[in-house]
Amino acid sequence: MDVLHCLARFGFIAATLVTLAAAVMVVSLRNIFHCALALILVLLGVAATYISLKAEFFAVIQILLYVGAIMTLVIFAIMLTSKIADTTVPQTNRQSLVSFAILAMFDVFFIGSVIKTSWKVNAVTMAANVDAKVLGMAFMNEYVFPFEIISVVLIVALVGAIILGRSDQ
Amino acid sequence: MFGFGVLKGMSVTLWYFILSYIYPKKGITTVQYPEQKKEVQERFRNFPFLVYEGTPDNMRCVACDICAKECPPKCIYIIPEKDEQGRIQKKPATFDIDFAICMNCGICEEVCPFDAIFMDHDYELSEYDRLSDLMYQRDDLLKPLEHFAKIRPTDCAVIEEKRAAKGVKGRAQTPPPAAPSSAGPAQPPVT
Amino acid sequence: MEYSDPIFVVIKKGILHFLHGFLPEWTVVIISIMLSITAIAIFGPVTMMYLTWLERKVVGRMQNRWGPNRVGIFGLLQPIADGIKMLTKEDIVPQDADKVTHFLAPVMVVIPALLVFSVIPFGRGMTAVNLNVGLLFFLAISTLTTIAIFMGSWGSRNKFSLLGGMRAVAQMVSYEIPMVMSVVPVILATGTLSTVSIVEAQLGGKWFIFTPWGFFAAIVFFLCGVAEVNRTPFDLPEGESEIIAGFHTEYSGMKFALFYMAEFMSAFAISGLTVTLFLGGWGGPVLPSWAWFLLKTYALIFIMIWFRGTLPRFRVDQLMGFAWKLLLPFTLLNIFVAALWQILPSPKNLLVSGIAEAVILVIVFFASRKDSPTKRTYIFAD
Amino acid sequence: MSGIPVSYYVIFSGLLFSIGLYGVLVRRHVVGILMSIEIIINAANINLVAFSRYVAAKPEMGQVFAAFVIVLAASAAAVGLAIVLSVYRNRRTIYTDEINLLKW
Repeated sequence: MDVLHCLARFGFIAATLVTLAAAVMVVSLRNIFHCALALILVLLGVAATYISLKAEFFAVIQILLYVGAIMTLVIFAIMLTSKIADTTVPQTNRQSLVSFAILAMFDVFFIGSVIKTSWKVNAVTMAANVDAKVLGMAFMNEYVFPFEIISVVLIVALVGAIILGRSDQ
Repeated sequence: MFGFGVLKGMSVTLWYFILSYIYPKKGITTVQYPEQKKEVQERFRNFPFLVYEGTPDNMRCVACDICAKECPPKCIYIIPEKDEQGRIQKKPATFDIDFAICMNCGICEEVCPFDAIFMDHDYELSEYDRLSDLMYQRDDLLKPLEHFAKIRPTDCAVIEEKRAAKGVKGRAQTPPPAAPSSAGPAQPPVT
Repeated sequence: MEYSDPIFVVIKKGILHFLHGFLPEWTVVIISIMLSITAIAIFGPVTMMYLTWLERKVVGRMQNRWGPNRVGIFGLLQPIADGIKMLTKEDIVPQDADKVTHFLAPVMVVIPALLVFSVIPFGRGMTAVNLNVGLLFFLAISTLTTIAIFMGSWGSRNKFSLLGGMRAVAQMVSYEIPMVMSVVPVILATGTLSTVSIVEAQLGGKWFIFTPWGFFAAIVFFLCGVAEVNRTPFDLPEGESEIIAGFHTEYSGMKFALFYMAEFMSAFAISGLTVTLFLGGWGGPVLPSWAWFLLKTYALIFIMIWFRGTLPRFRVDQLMGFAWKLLLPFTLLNIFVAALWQILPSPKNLLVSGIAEAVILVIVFFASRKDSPTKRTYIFAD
Repeated sequence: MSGIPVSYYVIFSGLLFSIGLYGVLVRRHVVGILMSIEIIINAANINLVAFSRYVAAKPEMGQVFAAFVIVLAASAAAVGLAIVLSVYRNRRTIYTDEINLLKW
């Protein structure tokens, strides 16, 4: 079974690399529609990461909500707004070099500190099975108040979005 | 109302689906074309043909060029025959119809004063080359009078009766369904 | 009820047992996965090919025609002839098209259609992957089709394609919601998201379609499924009489065939999932389990084709109104009815939930009618 | 999965976060900025789920929070895109440096 573990690990690393490459494409491509497609790839890669963390339910929710709903919304908004395929318009402002340098420095320090830290791995949670039932119990018992709040927030946001997006009669 | 219209429509299609299995004669109305063919009606018209009586030499066409002039898409091309002295004979040497251009209007048949050109029933004329194969020459177009009598008996009887009444000599003397051996003399009609 | 393993499972087990004799364990695991994948990868396209044949046959019969009957006996080789024609056709890419997107879209549209087959229980023990979130997986993966269709429509650089793509996205997003909502009662009744467990909960004739909530939820789910795969009467994205061919206007040859394949495989998958959720899956007497599954699924596919042979296309406002004003409130209230069914004791719950269902149906129906657009008055047509 | 140490996930999410932050900083297109924000939110979510799996007291805690984050991201996207649409309708542009009405 060792080989299978190696394969799984290789698959995870490949998914990670693809996700990072797609993320770079999201921030660097000129055609905003291509950016949206790359973002879909990023979201699918993140879903793969969730699967490697044994959070299948969450991975599926990620695909259902992000790819199915939010990205559709984003693509609709892109379609409704502008000339998307016009590559002559510069898509970045003048801060690009500065921010790239700062963020690269941040990444170097961040990776260094993460590697140096020793993490205390909790063996109980490693083996625990978090399926839809456990999550549902958590939502309905311990976290029921934030759950209700968040649904109110969602409704408020949707009503606000409708009012904002409505064309003036 | 209440979606019952949908159910009604769906029951109709389901009924025809079942009918096509239990009683195909009524349930299926299509004709399996190359094997079965629908009878064409008598006044059906497709591309024209030239009539001869008896032998192919004995054609009714006198190369008067009226049909070529009247033809709306100008698909008929006629050169009259000439004898040794270069005098024009009352017979076409070349009679070409480009079936790629012909639009089956039947005007040539209408205007022909000699009842020499009629519309045919043959509709299976597809060819591989539209320039050469669909250009029908005089000899391709010639068909006996009996063919005309066979495909359009009513028209043929009326026309031949009229010709006989007008006293057109020669070619009209034989009744159409008769045998080709009793064809009239080979003299060209004087008109 | 006693079920023995279906023949396909026995064959697979035999192969694995044979290989286990001389191969290391990890290769056997990989080969086991590969066998399932291969089975699906063969089953999907073959299903698609014969669904095209079936559709043409059935619609032909409904329209007083024979349907294909030239190639082979009963026209059974017609799909192969079509395939050869598709493969040898010229592949046309518009000059201004977004080449990458245009190329990727047909590929992307087939992937989810094949992926969803992995969680459908074709028979006892014949599920490729028994995910414990199988149902959600199905719903999530089938939303990827939207993106692929939009990629194709945008990449074609054609206004009709774009219109078709926009219509497709709007329609799919709208029908996604009542679809998920109509599934919720089933999850409520079974307490699981795994398709295999849902089928096992319905064994012994306790099909959910025989309950008041299940009957209507099945209808809603099936209708939404038909809308999801863009078939008549919901085929606005490819409405031939309005926008040429919609999102696949600019596709020819094999790329077009891939779009077609995705549509038919999704149609099969949706029928299969309806069977799984409401019609007892592979459960049934006498016949082997996979035969029952295929029988029920093809019955639903026949209904889809029957729709196509009968119904005209929706208007856009009718389409959206149907989803948002009729189906969505009805499915939301249907969840309450299913909860009533769950908490009440057995003989009483049929009566109570049946009455509740009828009341809800009437209320929702009339409420949605009142808001429906007034009849058009034609100013110049009179 | 037991073979993958938690630092992999943390580094991955850190890189994803910095890429998203770069996008927020340099993008001119408003929808591009929104998409970069989505990347940042996803990076945070990976961290939540990974830590809840590896080091948290309860395994479902991080996933619950990640679900809340997804809902918030959805509302943010809805409101943000509605704002983008109304801004585009009024100003005919969606480039951030051209929307300078409130700038002095």
